[in-house]
Amino acid sequence: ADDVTLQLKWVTQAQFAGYYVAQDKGFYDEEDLNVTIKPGGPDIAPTQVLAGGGADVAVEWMPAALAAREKGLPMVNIAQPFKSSGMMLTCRKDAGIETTDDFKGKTLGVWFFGNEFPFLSWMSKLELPTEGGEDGVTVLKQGFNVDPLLQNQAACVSTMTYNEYWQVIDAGLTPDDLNVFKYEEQGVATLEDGLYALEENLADPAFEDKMVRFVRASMKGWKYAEENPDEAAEIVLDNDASGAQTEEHQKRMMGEVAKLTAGSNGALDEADYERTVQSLLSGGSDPVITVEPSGAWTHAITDKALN
Amino acid sequence: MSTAPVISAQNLSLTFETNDGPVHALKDVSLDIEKGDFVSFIGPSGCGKTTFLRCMADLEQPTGGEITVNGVSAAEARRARAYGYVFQAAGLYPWRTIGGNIRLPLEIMGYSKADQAARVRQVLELVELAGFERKFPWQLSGGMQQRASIARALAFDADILLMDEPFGALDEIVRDHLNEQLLRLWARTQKTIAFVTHSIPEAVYLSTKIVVMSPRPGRIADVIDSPLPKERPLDIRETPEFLEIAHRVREGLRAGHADD
Amino acid sequence: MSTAPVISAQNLSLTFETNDGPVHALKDVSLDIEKGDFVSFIGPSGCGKTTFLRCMADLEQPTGGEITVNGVSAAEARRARAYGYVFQAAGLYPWRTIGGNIRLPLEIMGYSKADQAARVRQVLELVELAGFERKFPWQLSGGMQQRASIARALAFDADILLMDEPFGALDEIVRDHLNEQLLRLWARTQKTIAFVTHSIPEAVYLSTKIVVMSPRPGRIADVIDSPLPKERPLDIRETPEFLEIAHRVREGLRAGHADD
Amino acid sequence: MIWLVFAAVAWAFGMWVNIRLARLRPARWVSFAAPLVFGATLIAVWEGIVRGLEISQVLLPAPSLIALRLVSSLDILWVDFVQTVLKGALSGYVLGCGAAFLIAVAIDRFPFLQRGLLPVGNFVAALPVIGMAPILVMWFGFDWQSKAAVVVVMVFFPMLVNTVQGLQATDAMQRDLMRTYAASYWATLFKLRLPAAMPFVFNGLKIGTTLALIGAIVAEFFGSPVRGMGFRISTSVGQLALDLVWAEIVVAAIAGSAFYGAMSLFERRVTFWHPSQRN
Amino acid sequence: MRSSFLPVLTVVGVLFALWYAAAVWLNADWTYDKATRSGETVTATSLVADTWAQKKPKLPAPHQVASEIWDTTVMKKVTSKRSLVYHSWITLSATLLGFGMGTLLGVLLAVGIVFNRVMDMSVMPWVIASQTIPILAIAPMIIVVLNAVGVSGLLPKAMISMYLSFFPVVVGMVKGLRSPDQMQLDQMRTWHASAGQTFWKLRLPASMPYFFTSLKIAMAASLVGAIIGELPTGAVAGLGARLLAGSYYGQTIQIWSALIMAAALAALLVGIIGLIQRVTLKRMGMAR
Ligand SMILES: Nc1ncnc2c1ncn2[C@@H]1O[C@H](COP(=O)(O)OP(=O)(O)OP(=O)(O)O)[C@@H](O)[C@H]1O
Ligand SMILES: Nc1ncnc2c1ncn2[C@@H]1O[C@H](COP(=O)(O)OP(=O)(O)OP(=O)(O)O)[C@@H](O)[C@H]1O
Ligand SMILES: Cc1ncc(C[n+]2csc(CCO)c2C)c(N)n1
Ligand SMILES: [Mg+2]
Ligand SMILES: [Mg+2]
Repeated sequence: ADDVTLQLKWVTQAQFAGYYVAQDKGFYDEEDLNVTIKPGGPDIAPTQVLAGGGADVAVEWMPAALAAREKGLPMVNIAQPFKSSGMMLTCRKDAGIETTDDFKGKTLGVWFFGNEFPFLSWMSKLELPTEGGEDGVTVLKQGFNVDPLLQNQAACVSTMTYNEYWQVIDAGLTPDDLNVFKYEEQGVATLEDGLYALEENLADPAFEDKMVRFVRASMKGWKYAEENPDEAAEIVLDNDASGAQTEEHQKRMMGEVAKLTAGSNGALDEADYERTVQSLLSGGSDPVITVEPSGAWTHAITDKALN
Repeated sequence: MSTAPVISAQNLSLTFETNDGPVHALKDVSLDIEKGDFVSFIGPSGCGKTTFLRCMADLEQPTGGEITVNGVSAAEARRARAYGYVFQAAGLYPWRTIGGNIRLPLEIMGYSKADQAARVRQVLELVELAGFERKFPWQLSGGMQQRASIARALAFDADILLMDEPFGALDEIVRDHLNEQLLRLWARTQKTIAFVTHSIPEAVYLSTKIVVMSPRPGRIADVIDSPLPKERPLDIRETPEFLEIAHRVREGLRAGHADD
Repeated sequence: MSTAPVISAQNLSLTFETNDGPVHALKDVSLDIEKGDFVSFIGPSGCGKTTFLRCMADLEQPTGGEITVNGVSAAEARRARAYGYVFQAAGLYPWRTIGGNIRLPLEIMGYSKADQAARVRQVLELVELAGFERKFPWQLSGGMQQRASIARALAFDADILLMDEPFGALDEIVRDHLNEQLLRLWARTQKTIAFVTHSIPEAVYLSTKIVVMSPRPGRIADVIDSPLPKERPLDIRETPEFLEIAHRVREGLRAGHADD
Repeated sequence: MIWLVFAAVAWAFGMWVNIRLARLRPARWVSFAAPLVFGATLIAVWEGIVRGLEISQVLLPAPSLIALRLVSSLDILWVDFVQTVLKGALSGYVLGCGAAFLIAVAIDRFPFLQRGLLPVGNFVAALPVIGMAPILVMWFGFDWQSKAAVVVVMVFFPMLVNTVQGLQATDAMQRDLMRTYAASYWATLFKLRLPAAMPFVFNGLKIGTTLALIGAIVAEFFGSPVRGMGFRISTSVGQLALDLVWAEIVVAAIAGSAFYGAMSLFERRVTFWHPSQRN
Repeated sequence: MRSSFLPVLTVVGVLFALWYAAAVWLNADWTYDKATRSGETVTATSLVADTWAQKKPKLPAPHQVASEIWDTTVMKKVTSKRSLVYHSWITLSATLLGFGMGTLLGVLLAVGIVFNRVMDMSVMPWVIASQTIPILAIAPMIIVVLNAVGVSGLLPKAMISMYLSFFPVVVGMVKGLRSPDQMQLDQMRTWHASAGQTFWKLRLPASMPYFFTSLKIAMAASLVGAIIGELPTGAVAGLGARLLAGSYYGQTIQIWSALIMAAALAALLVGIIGLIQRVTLKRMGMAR
């Protein structure tokens, strides 16, 4: 069997159910692959792991991938299981936020570590400076959780539809107490969890073939997970070595994730790609990427995998 | 005398517990020291002289018997700062200059700044260390360190002086000089002095009472009351009375050694 | 004598730099010590005796002049383990028992285990500390510690012995005993001994040569060759020759002090 | 290949220079030059190896690139320095060392505390600070206060252990002397125990300097305003701007070394009498 | 030993009282926050009851932590991924390995620094500089690089532990090895003891009080290192992973139980060193 190492963007959770299902259900075995799944974490940059040769393929968000590409790391999107974005800004009503106009002068929690790009381009679209002050917004580097919102340290925090939002709810705030702004609805959605490999590796036909089989099996996993969300969540729980995840949360997450993967067969939608690139290029004075990338994606793998 | 003894030990015993069995340092020692006495302790090495002095100073707890100082317990006397103590080793604090070391008890006892300076100057002269005030202990010779530690004990006013071989590391001339000075101080201030020495002439020259100790377990072999007058020029040491007492002390010591 | 001197100092000087100015510890000291000599150094406290001994032992670097030991530099002699040194303070290692402390140089010099044990036993007896082998230093009296440190220097075979006031903290009887033992050892082994003391009788009793030093800057005031025979019973100390030499030493010392 | 040879030659040359330096008479300039030469050697070797083995710049940038970045980003680095070092690390260091010192003295004072508080104190102080960091950020907010709190927790234990040990470092005769003066507790403390404890206390203070810096930086990983060295480092790793990451690390190293050096100088002045300082 | 029972109990008692009080104080905000949104009024008893029983409190009450620890230690099989014992063991093994390596490295460096002037002058400043590098920043890189060359599992974590623990050992041991006084060194000179002999028979024994103090700090640092090392390994297992996961999901009770567990581990390890210290120093005659 051929060895493939997959680097996830975050810890083991239903966000990556497709891969765990493919592993567990033997889809990778069927393709004669021996896949190692490495969970990520707060300080793991999948791009860096890829560069260091620690993984063959990584799950990454497109803004980070394109930024890395501009830094000279030739990452290529070989598949895009997530069709839509799950990012949103969750705000407290009692902090006085009803519309995006109310952001002015407020404190907003944002994820950094390569995840800040969509937020920055959104703010530049709203023409809100992020240096604080009366006319702008004060940005907090949000930690791992939604505490700043619960502790009233920020008016809004970044959440994912499938994860942090539910932590806010679990903590005791009700949807009525909150206003959410989905990036998807604000027209600033960027592509999230895609599969990336290094250009030079893809030049090798044997590697390409491996990726084809990998993507095929992974997509099979995703579709299985969409249809059997509870079973998928169980599989994820079985694979969580930290023993910290709860069944309730993972099942709910699987349900939400399924909504995001629903529209994708694995192949990258060129229109989505364009929208992401434009949004990143327009990042005001300090755009995430400065030139239109080329060769940042390929259909070669998905074309072969899906036929 | 009509007054109560300044130091009074009754059947004092002290046993150290060590890793290989108990060591009897003192056994049934009884002794009275009157006010104004100058008592020398002499005895073979390891016989318990230091231990006895430490009991008087409340630095060691006797395991038997009783000791009173100034009519109260040794502990109370210590808290009343009844005595000055010169240790067998100099024991100067390395982070203080010689002057600073001598000033130490004065600071603790709350003497005024001016008084401190005057006293430090005075005792430094007494022990012939003027000019070394600002040196650190490790910059002094062994004998000079010893003198500094004597100066430290003399700097403040205590009625009792406990001195553990203070002049051991000094040459004869300095020693003679300090002997004279000590006698003069004693005559002037009416202090009560307990003095450990290994020198028989020194013991005889200085004391009104000589306590000869014998070793293991430390006991008192002989107590000799000196018939010498209070006024003692250095050449008293050639008189027959002097030599006779010295002889008696030597005999006492020898007997103690034979015991061994 | 025809042989070269064992220790030879030529115009030796040593100045310490301290926080408040230089201290001249030795100045232009010249001295030859022949093989088999027993040389005593006597002089007021702080005159540079210890410093001189330390120069011989290569523990201090002279700032002027020259010193040779066994015909080679002091450093080379030290490396050849030419001497045993008894320090002015006992300086026993607190983590080793008395036996362990005495064994220390033997271990370092690679004596066999059996030899070590035999020598430790032997020197402990010599200094009358048999039975204290397994005690720790702080469980011993001051004099006993001093004796242990003498034993440590005698435990191994060195042709030269450098002793800095070894008997300062001992009573007369033990001191007499050790004086005798030391003389016997010296006669038996033909060691060369440099010996610092403050006791004039001790210096006269022991030495073939007495060096009287005067203080600041340390210089040699007098060198007295003793006419006493090698065989010296203790009562030689009452003979007129003895008293005469003692007198000369005393005069030399007094002169030095007057200088001060 | 050329670069690898360069690295080897640089290494050999640096070592040679330092051995020569060490043989010189000790002088102030030598004690400055030696570490500089050593450092320069390390940097040359690093440059040689990175270029020689063609290590990707997103893994380990060459020193020359880091230097360039350092110079061009001075403004950012300064802002971060103020936030992290001056506000976070320094205030936490003072508070943490001060508290540990006082508690150590209290522990030493009351046998009851010594028996009761020391075990418990050891336990509490052994809480891994990393775990404390998110909690402290939650309690003290995002700004430098929470970073200072993390630093307090971090420097506390080394300081406590060292001070307690130091306060017990007097010898029996020194203590007896104080007894003969019937010195009060405070007199004994100030005139004997504290001076004697100083060598140990400075051990704690010195170890604390580097811990304070690490603590302040690490705490920023768990939430921070958009400035600070820890913020910049974690953000830049995510952006693969490794040159900026290393520029921050260089600043941290310089700041930490200066901090440590200042403490050492201070130590030299206070504990000049200790054998380890007299050589 | 028995005499410390009452004092410890008292201190622990006071601590718990403070803890409960702090829990009320810190968690009250949220209680009021909830109440205002639902329009309830808060009484004193309901405040206390609520602040001691929140699901995600700012500061969990001791009994909440205790029951979580009980559930995750005694009530779970030790091989279970949900057992704290299992995670403690993973962290412990990395800690001990790193502590061993760190102590060794620290002692070796200290010996080099004390005996070799070249090392003293050139290495020490860089040892210090090395400690100012924020380890959490380069830990992921270390792990990535080591992973790339095929080293994974225990060793990368242990190396981070080593990196943090060797420093206290160097600082303490340099001081300790230099603590013999001039006379003791002079004695060694008179016997022309070799550098090795001076080391084994004088410097090393004299440094023992410093050594043990350093070891205690190094052990605590080593545990921190192991936990840091567990964060970027993908939060797979170990107390660090528990902390992280708890933190990520805002599970303060879980964080605290992992913290308490880690502290217990550290206290245990430090305690063992203290015990060894006491026995050793006593046997060396240095404890009076
Ligand atoms: N390390 C030092 N630094 C500065 N001065 C010193 C040092 N060691 C000794 N001295 C000075 O050198 C002089 C001679 O000292 P030395 O120890 O040789 O005297 P000594 O003759 O042995 O005296 P004693 O009989 O009191 O032991 C003294 O004045 C002393 O202050
Ligand atoms: N802390 C201790 N632990 C155990 N034994 C001790 C301790 N202190 C003293 N001793 C023992 O007690 C006995 C008496 O000691 P002490 O110091 O009183 O003698 P000394 O008469 O002062 O002798 P020296 O003239 O040699 O100073 C000695 O045998 C000694 O070994
Ligand atoms: C330091 C840090 N960086 C980024 C994220 C955000 N993040 C990265 S992947 C992902 C998907 C998770 O559900 C999220 C939210 C975070 N939380 N903490
Ligand atoms: Mg004594
Ligand atoms: Mg001397």
